Amino acid sequence: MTYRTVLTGKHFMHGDHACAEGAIAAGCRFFGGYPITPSTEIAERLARRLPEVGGVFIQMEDELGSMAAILGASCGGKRVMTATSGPGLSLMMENLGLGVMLEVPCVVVDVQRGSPSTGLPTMPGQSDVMQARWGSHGDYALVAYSPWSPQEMFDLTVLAFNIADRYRVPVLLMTDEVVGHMVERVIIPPEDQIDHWPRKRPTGRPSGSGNGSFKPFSAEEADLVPPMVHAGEGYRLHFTGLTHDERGYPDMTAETHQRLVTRLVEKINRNADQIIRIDPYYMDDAQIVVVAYGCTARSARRAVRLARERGIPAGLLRLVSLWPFPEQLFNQLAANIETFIVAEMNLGQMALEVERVTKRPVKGVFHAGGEMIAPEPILKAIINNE
Amino acid sequence: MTYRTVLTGKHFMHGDHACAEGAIAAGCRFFGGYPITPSTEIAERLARRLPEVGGVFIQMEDELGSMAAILGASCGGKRVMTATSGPGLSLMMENLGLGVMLEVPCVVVDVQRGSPSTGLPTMPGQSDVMQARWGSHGDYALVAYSPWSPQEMFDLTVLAFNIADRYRVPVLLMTDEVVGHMVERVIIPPEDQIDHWPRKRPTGRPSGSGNGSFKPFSAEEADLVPPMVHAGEGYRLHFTGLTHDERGYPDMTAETHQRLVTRLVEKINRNADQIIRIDPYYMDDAQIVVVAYGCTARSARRAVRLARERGIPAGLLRLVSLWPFPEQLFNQLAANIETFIVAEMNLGQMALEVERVTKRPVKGVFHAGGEMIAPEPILKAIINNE
Amino acid sequence: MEVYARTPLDLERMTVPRGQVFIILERCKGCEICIRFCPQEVLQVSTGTNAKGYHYPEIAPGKEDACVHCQFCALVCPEFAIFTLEKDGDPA
Amino acid sequence: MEVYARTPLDLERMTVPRGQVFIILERCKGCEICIRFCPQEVLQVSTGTNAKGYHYPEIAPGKEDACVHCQFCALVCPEFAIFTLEKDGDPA
Amino acid sequence: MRKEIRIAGFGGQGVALTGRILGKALAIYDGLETVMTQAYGPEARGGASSVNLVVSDHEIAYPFVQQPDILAALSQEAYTKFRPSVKPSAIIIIEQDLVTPASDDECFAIPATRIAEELGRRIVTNIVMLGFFTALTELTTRHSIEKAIKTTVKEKTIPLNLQAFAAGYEYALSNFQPHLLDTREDTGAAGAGQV
Amino acid sequence: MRKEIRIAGFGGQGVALTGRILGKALAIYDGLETVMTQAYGPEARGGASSVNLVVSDHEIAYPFVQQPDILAALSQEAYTKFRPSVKPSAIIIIEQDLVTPASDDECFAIPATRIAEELGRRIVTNIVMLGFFTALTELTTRHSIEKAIKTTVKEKTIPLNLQAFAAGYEYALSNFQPHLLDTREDTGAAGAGQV
Amino acid sequence: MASIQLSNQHPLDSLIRSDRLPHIWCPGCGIGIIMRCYAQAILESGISQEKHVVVSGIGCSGRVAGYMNIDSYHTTHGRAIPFAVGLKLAKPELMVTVFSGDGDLTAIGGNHLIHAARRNVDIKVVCVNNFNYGMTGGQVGPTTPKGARGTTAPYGNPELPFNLPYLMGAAGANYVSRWTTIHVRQTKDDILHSFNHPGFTFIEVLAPCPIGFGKSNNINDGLEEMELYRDRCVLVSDGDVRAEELTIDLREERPIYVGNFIDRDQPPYRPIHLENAQ
Amino acid sequence: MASIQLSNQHPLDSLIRSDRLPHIWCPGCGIGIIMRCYAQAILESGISQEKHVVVSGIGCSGRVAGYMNIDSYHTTHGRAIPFAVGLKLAKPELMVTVFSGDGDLTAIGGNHLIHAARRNVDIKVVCVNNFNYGMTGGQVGPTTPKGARGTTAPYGNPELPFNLPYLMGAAGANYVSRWTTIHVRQTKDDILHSFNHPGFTFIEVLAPCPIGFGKSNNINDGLEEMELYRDRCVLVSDGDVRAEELTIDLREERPIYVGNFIDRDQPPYRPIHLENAQ
Ligand SMILES: Cc1ncc(C[n+]2csc(CCOP(=O)(O)OP(=O)(O)O)c2C)c(N)n1
Ligand SMILES: Cc1ncc(C[n+]2csc(CCOP(=O)(O)OP(=O)(O)O)c2C)c(N)n1
Ligand code: SF4
Ligand code: SF4
Ligand code: SF4
Ligand code: SF4
Ligand code: SF4
Ligand code: SF4
Ligand SMILES: [Mg+2]
Ligand SMILES: [Mg+2]
Repeated sequence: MTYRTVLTGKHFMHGDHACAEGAIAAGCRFFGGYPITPSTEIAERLARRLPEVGGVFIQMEDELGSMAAILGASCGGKRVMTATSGPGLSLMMENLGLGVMLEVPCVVVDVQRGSPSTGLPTMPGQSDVMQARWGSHGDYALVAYSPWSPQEMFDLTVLAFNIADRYRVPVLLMTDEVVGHMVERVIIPPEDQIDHWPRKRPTGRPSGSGNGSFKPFSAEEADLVPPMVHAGEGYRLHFTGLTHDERGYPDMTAETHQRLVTRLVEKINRNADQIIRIDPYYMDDAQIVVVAYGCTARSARRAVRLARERGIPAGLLRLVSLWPFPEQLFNQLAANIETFIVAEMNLGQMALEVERVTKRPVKGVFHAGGEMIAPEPILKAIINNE
Repeated sequence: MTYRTVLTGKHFMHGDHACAEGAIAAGCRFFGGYPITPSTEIAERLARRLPEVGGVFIQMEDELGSMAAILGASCGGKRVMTATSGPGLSLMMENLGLGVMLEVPCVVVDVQRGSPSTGLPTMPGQSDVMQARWGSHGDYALVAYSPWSPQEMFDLTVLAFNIADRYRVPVLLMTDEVVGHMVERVIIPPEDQIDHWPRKRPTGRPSGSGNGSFKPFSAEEADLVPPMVHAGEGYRLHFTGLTHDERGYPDMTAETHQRLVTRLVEKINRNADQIIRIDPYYMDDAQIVVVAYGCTARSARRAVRLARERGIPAGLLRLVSLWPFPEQLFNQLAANIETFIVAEMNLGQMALEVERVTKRPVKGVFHAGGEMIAPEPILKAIINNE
Repeated sequence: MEVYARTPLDLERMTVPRGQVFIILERCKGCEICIRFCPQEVLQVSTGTNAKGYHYPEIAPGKEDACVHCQFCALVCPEFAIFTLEKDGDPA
Repeated sequence: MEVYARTPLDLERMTVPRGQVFIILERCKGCEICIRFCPQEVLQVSTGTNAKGYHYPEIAPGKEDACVHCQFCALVCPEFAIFTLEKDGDPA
Repeated sequence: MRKEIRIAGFGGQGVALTGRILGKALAIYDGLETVMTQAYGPEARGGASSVNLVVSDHEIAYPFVQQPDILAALSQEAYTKFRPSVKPSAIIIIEQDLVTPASDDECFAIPATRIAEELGRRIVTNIVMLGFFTALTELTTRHSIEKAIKTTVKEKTIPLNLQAFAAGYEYALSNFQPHLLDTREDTGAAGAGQV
Repeated sequence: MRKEIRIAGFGGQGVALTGRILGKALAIYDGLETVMTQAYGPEARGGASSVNLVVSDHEIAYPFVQQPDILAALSQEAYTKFRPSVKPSAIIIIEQDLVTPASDDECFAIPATRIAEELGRRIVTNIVMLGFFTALTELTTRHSIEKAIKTTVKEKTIPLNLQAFAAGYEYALSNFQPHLLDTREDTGAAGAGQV
Repeated sequence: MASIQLSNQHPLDSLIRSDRLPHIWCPGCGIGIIMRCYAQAILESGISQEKHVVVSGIGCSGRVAGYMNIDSYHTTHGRAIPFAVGLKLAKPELMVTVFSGDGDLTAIGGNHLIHAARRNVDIKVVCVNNFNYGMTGGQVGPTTPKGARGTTAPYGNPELPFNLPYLMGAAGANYVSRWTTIHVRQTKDDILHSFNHPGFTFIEVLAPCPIGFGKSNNINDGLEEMELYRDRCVLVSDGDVRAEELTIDLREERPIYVGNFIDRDQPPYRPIHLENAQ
Repeated sequence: MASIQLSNQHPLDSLIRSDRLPHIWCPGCGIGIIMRCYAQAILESGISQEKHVVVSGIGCSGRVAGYMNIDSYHTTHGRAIPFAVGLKLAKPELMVTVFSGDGDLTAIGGNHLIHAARRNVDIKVVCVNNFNYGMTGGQVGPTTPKGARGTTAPYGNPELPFNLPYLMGAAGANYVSRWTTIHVRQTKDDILHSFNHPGFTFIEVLAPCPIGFGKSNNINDGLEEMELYRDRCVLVSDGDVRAEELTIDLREERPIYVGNFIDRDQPPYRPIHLENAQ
């Protein structure tokens, strides 16, 4: 029996499964994970699928091990993924930072549930979005996307792999229990229509001598991304989580640290245009802008449509990417738009960013989690702020 | 031989040791930790001192265990502490969230070093301050102080214990390698002059029947803090990291979740006035406000003084507490002051908060870490922004 | 080595007490463990169900006095749903 | 059981080779392990120091031809600082 | 058009599979917007099982069922629990031998388990129910469901499942007036999903 | 007044203890602002050891030594490494038998190790040095240092330490002109710590 | 002649939070049986109910903390042991029992488990081994036999399981035994015994998880697994089984050894206190 | 007549990053000796230097990754093993060695250690056991003998240490031995042997840390600890030592048993691949 890699066609598919299929289609061939509701179905699907396509599925002993294992596998040249929820993401934070520091491409899925702590394991939340940005110690930058449907669970997973490889950075897929557990139509394109942006790889042959003659962390000015070398290719690379120079050697000076950390952050900021995805809806002439993402954006979209039906000039700016934050866009919007409403299933997290960047108070439609925010409270907020 | 609990008197003392002595003086009688530079001296001092005063010192197998152990010990009625640095703080995040959710008083010291990842283990940084706020999954609020001298390592440690007990919340002491490793004069007051705010405790006798008849999470409206019951007192309490009602029973509903999480956050916000500490310097008539904390505030103070000598109306707002953020204060300041300069040993973290709250762009004097920011660049920023 | 689990009870007949079986109906989840492991085969599956739809145990016909109050049913019930009390009155 | 560590070398005298000792001076940290564990006591602590101030090993007087190229010094040196090469020419 | 459907029973009745087949027919073969959701978690374990579908010819924002237009109850517990939540105009479908409806409740009943047993496999009760449901509601077509069955169940069980589907379908046609859905007016209050 | 002091040698010479005693004398008994810092970490291990003190009658903002006013070098390596960093006007103190200064370098030398050995314990070399330092610089007083010694070292070693201190102190008095610090003009460029 | 009598109270109700019953566990799940043993042991311990504390991690088994009518802490996944260590050392007069699942204690919590055993901290561990992660839906874990199926091992588990008594012995536990849910008297007696055995004690109890492990491995319900235990368990008397043979394979017709495996008298961990400390 | 000759290159320089020498380790530290054994084993392995990869955690011993002139990963504290597991499974043709310290591998990394052993993943672990955390300044750890001192145990360590060979055997390792820095030939041979022994192998090498453990425990320098090994080590031939006796106490006049303790032939972990997978 031969198995299909890309399940081209129309499916009525579970969000978590769509994520798993997106990974397979994107060429993910290593998954290391630890079960946790509501992400477990991703692992379960991959436990069935990866052996079919010659990939490796390993269930690790915990999330610490999962995160470390995918970094190792990525250094071996595979596209890699893990999936978890809030408590597991908290445990991945140290090695997520290692991934940033070593510039190891990987995709980490967080199917968010009601938090903090064990919270509401089977119910939705969106309250890990600031953790996605700040959860590991130190300054760093990474990329986070937030799908709002099973279709996007597929599409953004593919994108996540491409962005991870393109910029040598961990990419988070910040989804939620609603999207993860919902079944909806998912259209999987033919294999040759699935984007595949390969990792930038060194062009020269390894000299074989090692001893610092090769510089695995020397980046081009254009994109600040150094080509990625894998183990076993003869470069005699050294990767360390210590502050390191272009040779990868530890270099314990404030100057090298400043240079390295700045590059790691700038690498994302400078390429933000390529990374950021937004989905505007009735934004052309919007006077009131609703900002939302993930499952909440579904209700927000409905609310905006209803507002328009009532003649209220509302628009929806759906954040398909969360990080890096689209500062420029909000800057521009703030020039003309007075009212920003942020709807999110937390007590106001991305709202802080909107507030900061637009330099005006935002109205929040917040809920701590457990239940998707319905269209009504958002509509009400729109009406009240007209 | 009898040993002294409070080393009343003048000392020429190491910052980390002053923190340890602050803990002993505050009545800390349980320390569970795992060594990590530059916090290790806190553990080492306590390994010597706690056995002298009848306390428990245990070196755990890792930071996950350390954080869990101090929560357990606090539930046994002890004042408890752990100390770490960035990588360890990342590993504590999940159980820090449990501490918030269970409302277990504890003090967590982060002696910050150059980060991210392993970074610069022996050199200073201040780049975990956003992690302190957002590092664990979900919405929550906690308290963080930032000492700038060995004296404050003592004083703020005492305060941290008092605040932790008063509000049943984990308190972070976000210090840095410079302050932790510096030796300076520390004046330890007589034992009876050391504040001790006891935990709020239930007044009624336990009924002994259990079965939800007692409500360990029922909080007074005034401060939103429920009295703390300890194990072994006959209340038959139940503490769970799941969303729970006032009885402590799991209650998996969005309503209970909203109520609980909102109270946990509001508990800190509503009492912010009691918690926040700032140290103004030349602020009365300042036109240019420098915001800084920890070791960087030392240079900032010098810079402000030099600016004043040149007739520039600069002032320093030293953040002695970092979280909760003094929103109100900055709101007020923003009414009159145009220029805010934030100096911090990271790529701009608290600066984001200042920007958000003051609704104006701030000038940053940032450095990724490894070396304390000197007074000059701050002075330069003041001069340039005059 | 000794096979152990097969002889959980002291079945010597001399001073066998008698037991009355009690059930907390709404706790039962119909797992039938008590029924299968009663050494006296006192219990059987009921035809009726409780509010949750579970078939609880009932006394098998002809076994009304067969319970020896060994308590094994109570010990293996995962639901704290069944127990026995020693009956007053004459031993067998 | 057999005490093992005491006899790391095959010291039979018949075909003993001869060794020339080499040192990479600036790597040496003066731990004296090579000196103490040389079975032939070929080495001694120098009076001079390298740039870092460490006393490196030197050939003890009278031991100029005593090295049997057993390489133990090289094996135990933590610094990759000392090694021997087999000398050409006549065995002892 | 936006319709909310809830199918509920107990574990082992194949409720989830029924939802998947129905959803697939609607989403893939009828080209309608369709969302399926389920209750999760240990508290949802106690033997009960249900699926919820929202189907619409417009995009579906809020994906949850709040006031079903159609309730299919395969157990008494399901009926008792969910009956109160439906729209006044809702179609209530029940398993005749497992559910005793309130005396004043107008329900569409089918002895699906018995019919399945007659076909030799009790396990296809759900598919019998689905046939009944399809004919009765005409929410989707026989053709679409049959395609969905063929692409969902294990290959060798396809004939049995098609048979079961047909049995339920025929039962509806011979006992009831089909095409119910369009003849009913939705008079229910708008829930969150209705805005 | 702000003075920067660096004391450097190799591990085992008691450099850190010297810093602690001196710092304590200044901070506690003289009531001056005093900060001591040290280099940390594995890269700082290679046998070298140093302490840095900043002392001032005003509050000390920037705590690091950048251009020492006083350098005490107890090893050749320390001398070589740190000599270039001092102020032009700086006082350079060396261990006579362990350090060979540059030929044109004006240093204050004491055979501290030999003196310590004469007292019977090489281990108090650092305290001999401290006596020398104290007399020579008059940064602090004999009285303050003696108090600091008494409250810092183990009780039974106090007499020996005081003796060692005295020996170094006397050596300075009989060989050099004391009170050096005030007689020197600080002409160094302002480093970061100087602003 | 007596038919069954209805009651609304159970003799052990004072030990459990009866207001929360029925509990969340599936029909035929073995956790409740072990909890009953624990409740009974508390009752018989002669130690006041006030002094008993239970600490659990996350998992179906971890829910035990929520059902015991004593001071109870339901912590995070894998961290029950260090939490309990802190609690016990802070208040040594408490009798601290950790009651949790195989996944919680030996997968994510494995490090704390071996270190608490090494230190010989005086806590009592009851480990419900149902060969899988029940709570999250039947994934394989470190106790799942090689070849057995689970939702993350649809083609059979490629990993070897831990042999827990052997591992605990090697780590340093003072007392180690294994029972099953059919060994209700022995389990209760052993928990009771562990209360009186200072140091780190570890009692593994094999339990059916019909919804997780059972479903994937052709064990139809709790009852069937109970019968399997009855038929296959062999009691070990001291020393007659090699540690290696303790590995369990529920799918094969091999004996399952139960009994007490380690019984040592190492002094329990004591934090250092100097004499005359204040 | 020959005096010592100066050189600026060492025969093994192609195996190490000689541009980074002298390394950061203290005089008399044993890590360099073990690294030399590893370098030599690579040289003799017949496996191309390109295919050898070393993964380290954090600690003095963890710095080895930075000094080997092969592909090398210096990861986070305690996570070298799972990183190596990922790498090995992603690219099975690599020879992946984890070289790290006792603290890194058995304290914070203990869970990964036992699970990788249980799974029998084909990675080679070399554990430098210097009885303490050297890097952070001589704190006690899970290998510090009871009663020994450290900077976090000024009154003596109140904890019992792990007996690592025993623990590794119980966890499932395929091959386990112990040597010391005096056993340079055996260590090299054993590392070499482990390259050819599929599955999880664990070689513990006792090493002096004069600055950490030595200083606190009256062992004046590396040399003295080396002599202690020479005088006290006893080679174990198969089966003549009870697992319990493997516990090390450097302070007491007890034998230190060295040699090979576990030599099994369990098949190594293989992820599932379906036949005909694309
Ligand atoms: C950090 C973290 N990771 C994963 C989970 C998800 N999770 C909850 S319980 C559990 C497994 C429980 O297994 P076990 O301890 O064997 O308990 P059982 O349910 O089988 O009784 C997992 C993986 C979690 N809650 N937290
Ligand atoms: C998460 C984390 N916790 C703690 C540390 C601090 N730390 C660095 S190395 C080390 C111990 C190393 O001990 P070991 O592995 O035995 O290596 P050695 O230095 O003794 O060779 C510790 C605790 C760290 N870097 N990261
Ligand atoms: S007490 Fe014993 S004999 Fe009586 S019903 Fe229960 S199990 Fe049967
Ligand atoms: S053991 Fe308990 S739950 Fe199971 S059938 Fe008997 S009474 Fe009911
Ligand atoms: S090779 Fe052997 S004999 Fe020669 S110097 Fe080295 S240790 Fe001594
Ligand atoms: S073993 Fe190496 S470092 Fe030590 S003294 Fe000899 S050459 Fe120097
Ligand atoms: S899933 Fe398994 S362990 Fe959990 S309650 Fe159900 S049967 Fe018990
Ligand atoms: S501290 Fe110990 S382990 Fe680290 S380099 Fe020094 S001697 Fe070696
Ligand atoms: Mg389990
Ligand atoms: Mg070590």
